[in-house]
Amino acid sequence: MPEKKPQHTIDLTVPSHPQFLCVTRAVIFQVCHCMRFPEKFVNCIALAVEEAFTNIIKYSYGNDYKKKVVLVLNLYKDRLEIVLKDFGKKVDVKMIKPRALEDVRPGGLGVYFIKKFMDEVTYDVSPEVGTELRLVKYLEKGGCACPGAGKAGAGGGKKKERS
Amino acid sequence: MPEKKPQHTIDLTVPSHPQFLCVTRAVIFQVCHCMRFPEKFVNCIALAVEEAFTNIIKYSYGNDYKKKVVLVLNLYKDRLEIVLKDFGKKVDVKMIKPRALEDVRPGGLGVYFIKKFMDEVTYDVSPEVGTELRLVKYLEKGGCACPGAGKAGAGGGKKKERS
Amino acid sequence: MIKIDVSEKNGWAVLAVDGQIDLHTSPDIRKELAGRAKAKKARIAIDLTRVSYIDSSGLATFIEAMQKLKKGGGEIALCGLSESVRHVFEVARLDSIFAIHASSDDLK
Amino acid sequence: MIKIDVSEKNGWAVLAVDGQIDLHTSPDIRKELAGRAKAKKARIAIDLTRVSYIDSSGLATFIEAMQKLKKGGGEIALCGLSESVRHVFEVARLDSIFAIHASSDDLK
Ligand SMILES: Nc1ncnc2c1ncn2[C@@H]1O[C@H](COP(=O)(O)OP(=O)(O)O)[C@@H](O)[C@H]1O
Ligand SMILES: Nc1ncnc2c1ncn2[C@@H]1O[C@H](COP(=O)(O)OP(=O)(O)O)[C@@H](O)[C@H]1O
Repeated sequence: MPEKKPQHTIDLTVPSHPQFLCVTRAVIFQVCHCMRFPEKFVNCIALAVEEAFTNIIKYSYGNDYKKKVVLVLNLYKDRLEIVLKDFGKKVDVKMIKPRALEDVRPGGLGVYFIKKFMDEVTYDVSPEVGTELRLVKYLEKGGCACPGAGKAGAGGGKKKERS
Repeated sequence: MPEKKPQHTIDLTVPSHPQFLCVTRAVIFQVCHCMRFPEKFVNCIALAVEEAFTNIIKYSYGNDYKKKVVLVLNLYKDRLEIVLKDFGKKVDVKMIKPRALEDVRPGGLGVYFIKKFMDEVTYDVSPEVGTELRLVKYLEKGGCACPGAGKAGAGGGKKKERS
Repeated sequence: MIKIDVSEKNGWAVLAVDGQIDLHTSPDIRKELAGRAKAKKARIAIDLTRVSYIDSSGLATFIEAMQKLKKGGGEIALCGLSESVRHVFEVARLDSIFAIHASSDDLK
Repeated sequence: MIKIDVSEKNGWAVLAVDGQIDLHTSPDIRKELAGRAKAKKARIAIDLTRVSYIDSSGLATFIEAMQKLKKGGGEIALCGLSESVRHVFEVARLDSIFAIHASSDDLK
Protein backbone atom coordinates (compact mmCIF):
# COMPACT_ATOMS: atom_id res chain seq x y z
CA MET A 1 0.00 0.00 0.00
CA PRO A 2 1.50 3.34 -0.98
CA GLU A 3 1.46 5.77 1.93
CA LYS A 4 -1.36 8.30 1.96
CA LYS A 5 0.31 11.43 3.30
CA PRO A 6 3.07 13.15 1.35
CA GLN A 7 6.34 13.82 3.18
CA HIS A 8 6.45 17.32 1.72
CA THR A 9 4.19 19.57 -0.30
CA ILE A 10 5.14 22.48 -2.52
CA ASP A 11 2.55 24.82 -4.04
CA LEU A 12 3.16 27.03 -7.01
CA THR A 13 0.69 29.43 -8.58
CA VAL A 14 1.73 31.00 -11.88
CA PRO A 15 0.03 33.07 -14.55
CA SER A 16 -1.21 31.15 -17.61
CA HIS A 17 1.49 32.87 -19.67
CA PRO A 18 4.02 30.86 -21.72
CA GLN A 19 6.67 33.25 -20.41
CA PHE A 20 6.53 31.46 -17.06
CA LEU A 21 6.78 27.90 -18.33
CA CYS A 22 10.49 28.16 -17.55
CA VAL A 23 9.66 28.86 -13.89
CA THR A 24 7.49 25.75 -13.59
CA ARG A 25 10.15 23.74 -15.39
CA ALA A 26 12.85 24.93 -13.00
CA VAL A 27 10.75 23.89 -10.00
CA ILE A 28 10.10 20.43 -11.45
CA PHE A 29 13.79 19.96 -12.24
CA GLN A 30 14.88 20.93 -8.72
CA VAL A 31 12.24 18.88 -6.96
CA CYS A 32 13.08 15.83 -9.07
CA HIS A 33 16.74 16.30 -8.19
CA CYS A 34 15.90 16.63 -4.49
CA MET A 35 13.95 13.38 -4.73
CA ARG A 36 16.87 11.73 -6.55
CA PHE A 37 14.97 10.72 -9.62
CA PRO A 38 17.31 9.17 -12.16
CA GLU A 39 18.89 12.07 -14.08
CA LYS A 40 17.43 10.79 -17.35
CA PHE A 41 13.87 10.78 -16.01
CA VAL A 42 13.95 14.42 -14.97
CA ASN A 43 13.70 15.87 -18.44
CA CYS A 44 10.78 13.57 -19.27
CA ILE A 45 8.85 14.50 -16.13
CA ALA A 46 9.40 18.21 -16.77
CA LEU A 47 8.24 17.76 -20.36
CA ALA A 48 5.06 15.95 -19.33
CA VAL A 49 4.16 18.66 -16.81
CA GLU A 50 4.90 21.36 -19.34
CA GLU A 51 2.73 19.75 -22.01
CA ALA A 52 -0.12 19.58 -19.50
CA PHE A 53 0.44 23.24 -18.61
CA THR A 54 0.55 24.22 -22.28
CA ASN A 55 -2.77 22.45 -22.90
CA ILE A 56 -4.36 24.33 -20.02
CA ILE A 57 -3.24 27.60 -21.60
CA LYS A 58 -4.52 26.56 -25.01
CA TYR A 59 -7.74 24.68 -24.27
CA SER A 60 -8.97 25.54 -20.76
CA TYR A 61 -8.11 29.21 -21.08
CA GLY A 62 -8.29 29.64 -24.89
CA ASN A 63 -4.90 31.37 -24.83
CA ASP A 64 -5.96 33.93 -22.25
CA TYR A 65 -2.61 34.58 -20.59
CA LYS A 66 -4.06 36.41 -17.57
CA LYS A 67 -5.46 33.41 -15.73
CA LYS A 68 -3.91 31.31 -12.98
CA VAL A 69 -2.57 27.79 -12.94
CA VAL A 70 -2.00 26.11 -9.59
CA LEU A 71 0.53 23.31 -9.27
CA VAL A 72 0.59 21.17 -6.15
CA LEU A 73 3.62 18.95 -5.82
CA ASN A 74 3.20 16.12 -3.34
CA LEU A 75 6.50 14.42 -2.54
CA TYR A 76 6.15 10.85 -1.32
CA LYS A 77 8.98 8.48 -0.49
CA ASP A 78 8.33 6.44 -3.60
CA ARG A 79 6.69 8.89 -6.00
CA LEU A 80 6.02 12.45 -7.06
CA GLU A 81 2.42 13.54 -7.55
CA ILE A 82 1.78 16.74 -9.47
CA VAL A 83 -1.72 18.18 -9.52
CA LEU A 84 -2.40 20.93 -12.07
CA LYS A 85 -5.51 22.96 -11.33
CA ASP A 86 -7.13 25.38 -13.72
CA PHE A 87 -10.26 27.48 -13.43
CA GLY A 88 -11.28 27.59 -17.07
CA LYS A 89 -13.35 25.56 -19.51
CA LYS A 90 -13.69 21.99 -18.26
CA VAL A 91 -11.80 19.32 -20.15
CA ASP A 92 -13.94 17.15 -22.39
CA VAL A 93 -12.22 13.88 -21.59
CA LYS A 94 -13.34 12.29 -24.89
CA MET A 95 -11.31 14.92 -26.74
CA ILE A 96 -8.07 14.13 -24.92
CA LYS A 97 -6.25 11.93 -27.32
CA PRO A 98 -2.87 11.99 -28.98
CA ARG A 99 -2.63 11.74 -32.75
CA ALA A 100 -1.39 8.57 -34.44
CA LEU A 101 2.38 8.81 -34.76
CA GLU A 102 2.28 7.90 -38.45
CA ASP A 103 0.08 10.92 -39.14
CA VAL A 104 3.03 13.31 -39.06
CA ARG A 105 1.74 16.85 -38.64
CA PRO A 106 2.54 19.84 -36.45
CA GLY A 107 0.86 19.26 -33.07
CA GLY A 108 -0.89 16.38 -31.42
CA LEU A 109 2.09 15.13 -29.39
CA GLY A 110 1.50 16.74 -25.97
CA VAL A 111 -0.96 14.18 -24.62
CA TYR A 112 1.17 11.41 -26.11
CA PHE A 113 4.21 12.57 -24.12
CA ILE A 114 2.19 12.95 -20.92
CA LYS A 115 0.94 9.36 -21.17
CA LYS A 116 4.28 7.95 -22.27
CA PHE A 117 6.29 9.54 -19.48
CA MET A 118 3.99 9.52 -16.45
CA ASP A 119 2.81 6.45 -14.57
CA GLU A 120 -0.67 7.76 -13.73
CA VAL A 121 -2.69 10.40 -15.58
CA THR A 122 -6.12 11.35 -14.25
CA TYR A 123 -8.39 14.20 -15.30
CA ASP A 124 -10.84 15.18 -12.60
CA VAL A 125 -13.70 17.45 -13.68
CA SER A 126 -15.57 17.19 -10.37
CA PRO A 127 -14.39 20.52 -8.87
CA GLU A 128 -17.01 23.25 -9.12
CA VAL A 129 -14.79 25.29 -11.43
CA GLY A 130 -12.16 23.99 -13.82
CA THR A 131 -10.24 20.76 -14.01
CA GLU A 132 -7.67 18.99 -11.87
CA LEU A 133 -5.11 16.95 -13.71
CA ARG A 134 -3.22 14.49 -11.53
CA LEU A 135 0.12 13.19 -12.77
CA VAL A 136 2.10 10.59 -10.82
CA LYS A 137 5.64 9.41 -11.37
CA TYR A 138 7.21 6.61 -9.35
CA LEU A 139 10.89 6.71 -8.49
CA GLU A 140 11.34 3.15 -9.63
CA LYS A 141 9.01 1.62 -12.12
CA GLY A 142 9.35 0.36 -15.66
CA GLY A 143 6.78 0.60 -18.42
CA CYS A 144 7.37 4.22 -19.36
CA ALA A 145 9.28 5.76 -22.23
CA CYS A 146 11.88 7.46 -20.02
CA PRO A 147 15.42 6.53 -21.05
CA GLY A 148 16.77 3.56 -19.13
CA ALA A 149 13.38 2.72 -17.64
CA GLY A 150 13.86 -0.93 -18.43
CA LYS A 151 12.54 -3.34 -20.99
CA ALA A 152 8.88 -2.73 -20.37
CA GLY A 153 9.54 0.90 -21.33
CA ALA A 154 10.29 2.57 -24.67
CA GLY A 155 8.21 0.05 -26.60
CA GLY A 156 5.11 1.34 -24.86
CA GLY A 157 3.81 -0.57 -21.82
CA LYS A 158 0.23 -0.16 -20.66
CA LYS A 159 -0.39 2.79 -18.34
CA LYS A 160 -2.89 3.04 -15.56
CA GLU A 161 -5.43 5.52 -16.73
CA ARG A 162 -8.68 6.83 -15.41
CA SER A 163 -10.96 9.71 -16.04
CA MET B 1 4.88 57.29 -8.96
CA PRO B 2 5.57 53.59 -9.23
CA GLU B 3 2.50 51.68 -10.43
CA LYS B 4 0.44 49.98 -7.77
CA LYS B 5 -0.66 46.77 -9.43
CA PRO B 6 1.89 44.15 -10.41
CA GLN B 7 1.86 42.92 -14.02
CA HIS B 8 2.21 39.33 -12.82
CA THR B 9 2.18 37.49 -9.52
CA ILE B 10 3.75 34.14 -8.69
CA ASP B 11 3.09 32.36 -5.38
CA LEU B 12 5.29 29.66 -3.98
CA THR B 13 4.73 27.77 -0.73
CA VAL B 14 7.57 25.53 0.44
CA PRO B 15 8.40 23.60 3.61
CA SER B 16 10.81 25.33 6.00
CA HIS B 17 13.41 22.71 5.15
CA PRO B 18 16.89 23.69 3.89
CA GLN B 19 16.52 20.91 1.32
CA PHE B 20 14.14 23.13 -0.64
CA LEU B 21 16.23 26.30 -0.67
CA CYS B 22 17.38 25.20 -4.12
CA VAL B 23 13.77 25.27 -5.33
CA THR B 24 13.23 28.84 -4.15
CA ARG B 25 16.56 29.83 -5.65
CA ALA B 26 15.64 28.32 -9.00
CA VAL B 27 12.38 30.28 -9.05
CA ILE B 28 14.13 33.55 -8.21
CA PHE B 29 16.76 32.95 -10.89
CA GLN B 30 14.14 32.22 -13.57
CA VAL B 31 11.89 35.13 -12.64
CA CYS B 32 14.84 37.52 -12.63
CA HIS B 33 15.82 36.26 -16.07
CA CYS B 34 12.25 36.68 -17.34
CA MET B 35 12.31 40.27 -16.05
CA ARG B 36 15.69 40.80 -17.72
CA PHE B 37 17.55 41.83 -14.61
CA PRO B 38 21.24 42.35 -15.39
CA GLU B 39 22.86 38.89 -15.23
CA LYS B 40 25.15 40.04 -12.44
CA PHE B 41 22.26 41.15 -10.22
CA VAL B 42 20.51 37.81 -10.32
CA ASN B 43 22.88 35.99 -8.02
CA CYS B 44 22.69 38.82 -5.49
CA ILE B 45 18.89 38.87 -5.47
CA ALA B 46 18.75 35.11 -5.05
CA LEU B 47 21.25 35.33 -2.21
CA ALA B 48 19.28 38.02 -0.38
CA VAL B 49 16.05 36.02 -0.63
CA GLU B 50 17.81 32.88 0.52
CA GLU B 51 19.34 34.60 3.56
CA ALA B 52 15.89 35.84 4.51
CA PHE B 53 14.49 32.34 4.07
CA THR B 54 17.32 30.85 6.12
CA ASN B 55 16.63 33.29 8.95
CA ILE B 56 12.97 32.31 8.96
CA ILE B 57 13.99 28.66 9.35
CA LYS B 58 16.44 29.52 12.13
CA TYR B 59 14.69 32.24 14.11
CA SER B 60 10.97 32.23 13.34
CA TYR B 61 10.71 28.44 13.33
CA GLY B 62 13.65 27.54 15.61
CA ASN B 63 14.87 25.02 13.01
CA ASP B 64 11.55 23.22 12.85
CA TYR B 65 11.70 21.99 9.27
CA LYS B 66 8.01 21.03 9.09
CA LYS B 67 6.53 24.52 8.82
CA LYS B 68 5.58 26.53 5.75
CA VAL B 69 7.13 29.56 4.12
CA VAL B 70 5.08 31.50 1.58
CA LEU B 71 6.79 33.56 -1.08
CA VAL B 72 4.79 36.03 -3.14
CA LEU B 73 6.62 37.44 -6.14
CA ASN B 74 5.09 40.58 -7.55
CA LEU B 75 6.49 41.49 -10.94
CA TYR B 76 6.24 45.16 -11.82
CA LYS B 77 7.57 46.82 -14.95
CA ASP B 78 10.36 48.48 -13.01
CA ARG B 79 10.88 46.21 -10.01
CA LEU B 80 10.51 42.85 -8.37
CA GLU B 81 8.83 42.66 -4.96
CA ILE B 82 9.29 39.49 -2.93
CA VAL B 83 7.17 39.00 0.18
CA LEU B 84 8.25 36.20 2.54
CA LYS B 85 5.56 35.15 5.00
CA ASP B 86 6.10 32.92 7.96
CA PHE B 87 3.75 31.74 10.70
CA GLY B 88 6.22 31.42 13.54
CA LYS B 89 7.72 33.53 16.29
CA LYS B 90 7.43 37.19 15.39
CA VAL B 91 10.62 39.01 14.49
CA ASP B 92 11.98 41.31 17.17
CA VAL B 93 13.01 44.12 14.86
CA LYS B 94 15.59 45.45 17.34
CA MET B 95 17.46 42.15 17.04
CA ILE B 96 17.77 42.31 13.27
CA LYS B 97 21.24 43.61 12.76
CA PRO B 98 24.29 42.45 10.89
CA ARG B 99 27.60 42.07 12.69
CA ALA B 100 30.41 44.57 12.16
CA LEU B 101 32.50 43.35 9.22
CA GLU B 102 35.74 43.71 11.21
CA ASP B 103 34.42 41.31 13.80
CA VAL B 104 35.25 38.26 11.67
CA ARG B 105 33.35 35.27 13.01
CA PRO B 106 31.16 32.52 11.60
CA GLY B 107 27.69 33.98 11.06
CA GLY B 108 26.19 37.42 11.19
CA LEU B 109 26.31 38.13 7.45
CA GLY B 110 22.78 37.23 6.30
CA VAL B 111 21.09 40.50 7.21
CA TYR B 112 24.10 42.39 5.87
CA PHE B 113 23.67 40.78 2.43
CA ILE B 114 19.92 41.38 2.43
CA LYS B 115 20.43 45.10 3.07
CA LYS B 116 23.37 45.44 0.72
CA PHE B 117 21.66 43.80 -2.23
CA MET B 118 18.01 44.84 -1.97
CA ASP B 119 16.63 48.35 -2.45
CA GLU B 120 13.87 48.10 0.14
CA VAL B 121 13.71 45.84 3.19
CA THR B 122 10.63 45.99 5.44
CA TYR B 123 9.65 43.70 8.29
CA ASP B 124 5.93 43.78 8.99
CA VAL B 125 4.81 42.19 12.26
CA SER B 126 1.20 43.40 11.97
CA PRO B 127 -0.31 40.11 10.66
CA GLU B 128 -2.10 38.15 13.34
CA VAL B 129 0.39 35.30 13.05
CA GLY B 130 4.04 35.53 12.02
CA THR B 131 5.98 38.11 10.05
CA GLU B 132 5.95 39.44 6.50
CA LEU B 133 9.28 40.47 5.11
CA ARG B 134 9.05 42.63 2.00
CA LEU B 135 12.08 42.85 -0.27
CA VAL B 136 12.13 45.10 -3.32
CA LYS B 137 14.67 45.24 -6.12
CA TYR B 138 14.50 47.79 -8.92
CA LEU B 139 15.59 46.88 -12.43
CA GLU B 140 17.67 50.01 -12.69
CA LYS B 141 18.98 51.68 -9.62
CA GLY B 142 22.41 52.31 -8.16
CA GLY B 143 23.31 52.36 -4.49
CA CYS B 144 23.47 48.61 -3.95
CA ALA B 145 26.40 46.25 -3.75
CA CYS B 146 25.43 44.28 -6.85
CA PRO B 147 28.29 44.13 -9.35
CA GLY B 148 28.16 46.88 -11.95
CA ALA B 149 25.43 48.76 -10.08
CA GLY B 150 27.25 52.03 -10.60
CA LYS B 151 29.33 54.32 -8.46
CA ALA B 152 26.80 54.81 -5.72
CA GLY B 153 26.99 51.05 -5.18
CA ALA B 154 29.75 48.75 -3.87
CA GLY B 155 31.02 51.34 -1.41
CA GLY B 156 27.74 51.13 0.47
CA GLY B 157 25.11 53.74 -0.33
CA LYS B 158 22.25 54.43 2.09
CA LYS B 159 19.24 52.17 1.71
CA LYS B 160 15.63 53.01 2.29
CA GLU B 161 14.72 51.09 5.39
CA ARG B 162 11.69 50.87 7.56
CA SER B 163 10.36 48.56 10.16
CA MET C 1 14.71 33.95 -24.07
CA ILE C 2 16.29 32.30 -27.03
CA LYS C 3 19.02 33.30 -29.44
CA ILE C 4 19.19 32.29 -33.08
CA ASP C 5 22.45 32.74 -34.91
CA VAL C 6 22.34 32.37 -38.69
CA SER C 7 25.31 31.34 -40.82
CA GLU C 8 26.06 29.55 -44.10
CA LYS C 9 27.71 26.17 -44.62
CA ASN C 10 28.03 24.10 -47.83
CA GLY C 11 24.90 25.65 -49.29
CA TRP C 12 22.87 25.28 -46.10
CA ALA C 13 21.50 28.11 -44.00
CA VAL C 14 22.48 27.03 -40.50
CA LEU C 15 20.28 28.32 -37.67
CA ALA C 16 22.13 27.78 -34.39
CA VAL C 17 19.62 27.96 -31.57
CA ASP C 18 20.72 28.80 -28.02
CA GLY C 19 18.22 28.32 -25.19
CA GLN C 20 15.31 26.12 -24.20
CA ILE C 21 12.58 25.60 -26.79
CA ASP C 22 9.04 25.84 -25.42
CA LEU C 23 5.68 27.45 -26.22
CA HIS C 24 7.16 30.82 -25.31
CA THR C 25 10.32 30.64 -27.38
CA SER C 26 9.28 28.51 -30.37
CA PRO C 27 7.43 31.39 -32.10
CA ASP C 28 10.79 33.12 -32.55
CA ILE C 29 12.13 30.06 -34.32
CA ARG C 30 8.96 29.69 -36.37
CA LYS C 31 9.27 33.29 -37.52
CA GLU C 32 12.89 32.84 -38.51
CA LEU C 33 12.03 29.64 -40.38
CA ALA C 34 8.87 30.91 -42.10
CA GLY C 35 10.69 33.60 -44.04
CA ARG C 36 13.39 31.20 -45.23
CA ALA C 37 11.15 28.22 -45.99
CA LYS C 38 9.25 30.14 -48.65
CA ALA C 39 12.25 30.29 -50.97
CA LYS C 40 12.41 27.57 -53.64
CA LYS C 41 14.78 24.71 -52.83
CA ALA C 42 15.90 26.26 -49.59
CA ARG C 43 18.20 24.11 -47.47
CA ILE C 44 17.90 24.83 -43.79
CA ALA C 45 19.81 23.17 -40.96
CA ILE C 46 18.95 23.67 -37.31
CA ASP C 47 21.93 23.38 -35.00
CA LEU C 48 20.63 22.27 -31.58
CA THR C 49 24.02 21.92 -29.88
CA ARG C 50 23.09 24.58 -27.32
CA VAL C 51 19.52 23.41 -26.75
CA SER C 52 19.02 21.30 -23.63
CA TYR C 53 15.23 21.19 -23.76
CA ILE C 54 12.51 20.96 -26.41
CA ASP C 55 8.76 20.53 -26.03
CA SER C 56 6.05 19.54 -28.50
CA SER C 57 5.62 23.12 -29.73
CA GLY C 58 9.27 22.96 -30.82
CA LEU C 59 8.69 19.70 -32.63
CA ALA C 60 5.59 21.18 -34.28
CA THR C 61 7.66 24.12 -35.48
CA PHE C 62 10.18 21.85 -37.17
CA ILE C 63 7.52 19.59 -38.72
CA GLU C 64 5.73 22.64 -40.11
CA ALA C 65 8.97 23.93 -41.62
CA MET C 66 9.76 20.53 -43.11
CA GLN C 67 6.36 20.33 -44.80
CA LYS C 68 6.70 23.86 -46.22
CA LEU C 69 10.22 23.20 -47.43
CA LYS C 70 9.24 19.94 -49.14
CA LYS C 71 6.58 21.75 -51.15
CA GLY C 72 9.21 24.07 -52.59
CA GLY C 73 11.70 21.27 -53.20
CA GLY C 74 13.77 22.29 -50.19
CA GLU C 75 15.28 20.32 -47.33
CA ILE C 76 15.61 20.50 -43.57
CA ALA C 77 18.28 18.90 -41.39
CA LEU C 78 18.89 18.84 -37.64
CA CYS C 79 22.30 18.64 -36.00
CA GLY C 80 23.95 18.52 -32.62
CA LEU C 81 21.06 16.95 -30.68
CA SER C 82 21.86 16.35 -27.01
CA GLU C 83 20.88 13.01 -25.56
CA SER C 84 17.71 14.38 -23.95
CA VAL C 85 16.59 16.27 -27.08
CA ARG C 86 17.27 13.24 -29.26
CA HIS C 87 15.22 11.12 -26.87
CA VAL C 88 12.19 13.38 -27.34
CA PHE C 89 12.49 12.98 -31.13
CA GLU C 90 12.82 9.21 -30.73
CA VAL C 91 9.79 8.80 -28.50
CA ALA C 92 7.75 10.75 -31.07
CA ARG C 93 9.33 8.58 -33.82
CA LEU C 94 10.50 11.73 -35.56
CA ASP C 95 14.11 10.58 -35.65
CA SER C 96 13.33 8.67 -38.85
CA ILE C 97 11.40 11.57 -40.41
CA PHE C 98 14.14 14.18 -40.07
CA ALA C 99 17.67 14.03 -41.44
CA ILE C 100 19.73 14.15 -38.24
CA HIS C 101 23.47 14.80 -38.16
CA ALA C 102 25.91 14.68 -35.27
CA SER C 103 27.24 18.12 -36.12
CA SER C 104 26.77 20.88 -38.68
CA ASP C 105 30.18 19.81 -40.04
CA ASP C 106 28.44 16.78 -41.50
CA LEU C 107 26.16 18.85 -43.77
CA LYS C 108 26.85 18.07 -47.40
CA MET D 1 23.42 17.61 -3.22
CA ILE D 2 27.08 18.40 -3.15
CA LYS D 3 30.18 16.41 -3.96
CA ILE D 4 33.53 16.82 -2.26
CA ASP D 5 36.57 15.29 -3.88
CA VAL D 6 39.74 15.14 -1.76
CA SER D 7 43.26 15.07 -3.20
CA GLU D 8 46.79 16.11 -2.28
CA LYS D 9 48.91 18.83 -3.84
CA ASN D 10 52.25 20.27 -2.64
CA GLY D 11 51.50 19.39 0.97
CA TRP D 12 47.94 20.73 0.84
CA ALA D 13 44.80 18.67 1.24
CA VAL D 14 42.67 19.94 -1.64
CA LEU D 15 38.89 19.68 -1.20
CA ALA D 16 37.26 20.19 -4.58
CA VAL D 17 33.61 21.07 -4.05
CA ASP D 18 31.01 20.48 -6.77
CA GLY D 19 27.55 21.98 -6.29
CA GLN D 20 25.82 24.97 -4.77
CA ILE D 21 26.73 25.81 -1.16
CA ASP D 22 23.76 26.67 1.05
CA LEU D 23 22.33 25.88 4.49
CA HIS D 24 21.43 22.41 3.23
CA THR D 25 24.78 21.47 1.73
CA SER D 26 27.29 23.36 3.92
CA PRO D 27 27.03 20.84 6.81
CA ASP D 28 28.65 18.24 4.51
CA ILE D 29 31.57 20.58 3.94
CA ARG D 30 31.76 21.44 7.64
CA LYS D 31 31.96 17.75 8.51
CA GLU D 32 34.72 17.12 5.98
CA LEU D 33 36.65 20.17 7.28
CA ALA D 34 36.15 19.50 10.99
CA GLY D 35 37.99 16.18 10.93
CA ARG D 36 40.95 17.61 9.04
CA ALA D 37 41.22 20.94 10.88
CA LYS D 38 41.96 19.20 14.18
CA ALA D 39 45.35 17.97 12.96
CA LYS D 40 48.34 20.15 13.90
CA LYS D 41 49.62 22.38 11.11
CA ALA D 42 47.04 21.07 8.63
CA ARG D 43 47.02 22.84 5.29
CA ILE D 44 43.64 22.76 3.62
CA ALA D 45 42.71 24.25 0.27
CA ILE D 46 39.12 24.52 -0.95
CA ASP D 47 38.78 24.36 -4.71
CA LEU D 48 35.61 26.23 -5.66
CA THR D 49 35.97 25.94 -9.44
CA ARG D 50 32.71 23.98 -9.71
CA VAL D 51 30.76 26.11 -7.23
CA SER D 52 28.45 28.69 -8.81
CA TYR D 53 26.69 29.77 -5.63
CA ILE D 54 27.56 30.30 -1.98
CA ASP D 55 25.48 31.74 0.86
CA SER D 56 26.43 33.03 4.31
CA SER D 57 26.31 29.54 5.85
CA GLY D 58 29.07 28.59 3.42
CA LEU D 59 31.12 31.62 4.41
CA ALA D 60 30.56 30.77 8.08
CA THR D 61 31.83 27.24 7.44
CA PHE D 62 35.07 28.54 5.96
CA ILE D 63 35.60 31.15 8.69
CA GLU D 64 35.06 28.50 11.34
CA ALA D 65 37.61 26.22 9.68
CA MET D 66 40.12 29.06 9.37
CA GLN D 67 39.85 29.86 13.06
CA LYS D 68 40.28 26.21 14.05
CA LEU D 69 43.22 25.77 11.72
CA LYS D 70 44.99 28.88 13.00
CA LYS D 71 44.84 27.55 16.55
CA GLY D 72 46.76 24.45 15.49
CA GLY D 73 49.24 26.39 13.39
CA GLY D 74 47.51 25.34 10.18
CA GLU D 75 46.42 27.23 7.08
CA ILE D 76 43.43 27.52 4.77
CA ALA D 77 43.38 28.67 1.16
CA LEU D 78 40.61 29.10 -1.41
CA CYS D 79 41.03 28.64 -5.15
CA GLY D 80 39.07 28.82 -8.38
CA LEU D 81 36.43 31.33 -7.27
CA SER D 82 33.95 32.20 -10.00
CA GLU D 83 33.09 35.86 -10.49
CA SER D 84 29.85 35.60 -8.53
CA VAL D 85 31.37 33.65 -5.64
CA ARG D 86 34.29 36.07 -5.43
CA HIS D 87 31.84 38.95 -5.34
CA VAL D 88 30.13 37.51 -2.27
CA PHE D 89 33.51 37.27 -0.50
CA GLU D 90 34.31 40.86 -1.52
CA VAL D 91 31.05 42.35 -0.29
CA ALA D 92 31.66 40.64 3.07
CA ARG D 93 35.28 41.91 2.95
CA LEU D 94 36.49 38.36 3.36
CA ASP D 95 38.68 38.52 0.27
CA SER D 96 41.43 40.08 2.39
CA ILE D 97 41.00 37.58 5.25
CA PHE D 98 41.43 34.43 3.16
CA ALA D 99 44.38 33.47 0.99
CA ILE D 100 42.75 33.29 -2.43
CA HIS D 101 44.39 31.72 -5.49
CA ALA D 102 43.24 31.62 -9.10
CA SER D 103 43.75 27.86 -9.23
CA SER D 104 44.92 24.98 -7.06
CA ASP D 105 48.01 24.93 -9.29
CA ASP D 106 49.11 28.08 -7.46
CA LEU D 107 49.32 26.36 -4.07
CA LYS D 108 52.88 26.40 -2.75
N1 LIG E 1 -6.48 20.66 -20.99
C1 LIG E 1 -7.22 20.32 -22.08
N2 LIG E 1 -8.49 20.76 -22.20
C2 LIG E 1 -9.24 20.40 -23.27
N3 LIG E 1 -8.80 19.65 -24.30
C3 LIG E 1 -7.55 19.19 -24.24
C4 LIG E 1 -6.69 19.49 -23.13
N4 LIG E 1 -5.51 18.89 -23.36
C5 LIG E 1 -5.63 18.24 -24.53
N5 LIG E 1 -6.85 18.43 -25.09
C6 LIG E 1 -7.34 17.84 -26.36
O1 LIG E 1 -6.46 16.79 -26.75
C7 LIG E 1 -5.92 17.01 -28.06
C8 LIG E 1 -4.48 16.54 -28.13
O2 LIG E 1 -3.65 17.39 -27.34
P1 LIG E 1 -2.10 17.43 -27.60
O3 LIG E 1 -1.63 16.03 -27.74
O4 LIG E 1 -1.48 18.23 -26.53
O5 LIG E 1 -1.89 18.09 -29.02
P2 LIG E 1 -2.24 19.55 -29.59
O6 LIG E 1 -2.50 20.46 -28.44
O7 LIG E 1 -1.06 19.90 -30.36
O8 LIG E 1 -3.46 19.32 -30.45
C9 LIG E 1 -6.06 18.51 -28.29
O9 LIG E 1 -6.17 18.82 -29.66
C10 LIG E 1 -7.33 18.84 -27.50
O10 LIG E 1 -8.47 18.63 -28.29
N1 LIG F 1 13.66 36.26 10.74
C1 LIG F 1 14.28 36.62 11.90
N2 LIG F 1 13.63 36.52 13.08
C2 LIG F 1 14.24 36.87 14.23
N3 LIG F 1 15.48 37.33 14.31
C3 LIG F 1 16.19 37.47 13.20
C4 LIG F 1 15.63 37.13 11.93
N4 LIG F 1 16.56 37.37 11.00
C5 LIG F 1 17.64 37.83 11.64
N5 LIG F 1 17.44 37.91 12.96
C6 LIG F 1 18.40 38.39 13.98
O1 LIG F 1 19.42 39.12 13.30
C7 LIG F 1 20.70 38.58 13.61
C8 LIG F 1 21.60 38.65 12.41
O2 LIG F 1 21.15 37.75 11.42
P1 LIG F 1 22.14 37.29 10.28
O3 LIG F 1 22.85 38.48 9.76
O4 LIG F 1 21.37 36.51 9.28
O5 LIG F 1 23.24 36.37 10.96
P2 LIG F 1 23.18 35.01 11.78
O6 LIG F 1 21.87 34.36 11.48
O7 LIG F 1 24.33 34.24 11.25
O8 LIG F 1 23.34 35.40 13.21
C9 LIG F 1 20.45 37.16 14.06
O9 LIG F 1 21.43 36.69 14.95
C10 LIG F 1 19.08 37.26 14.73
O10 LIG F 1 19.20 37.66 16.06
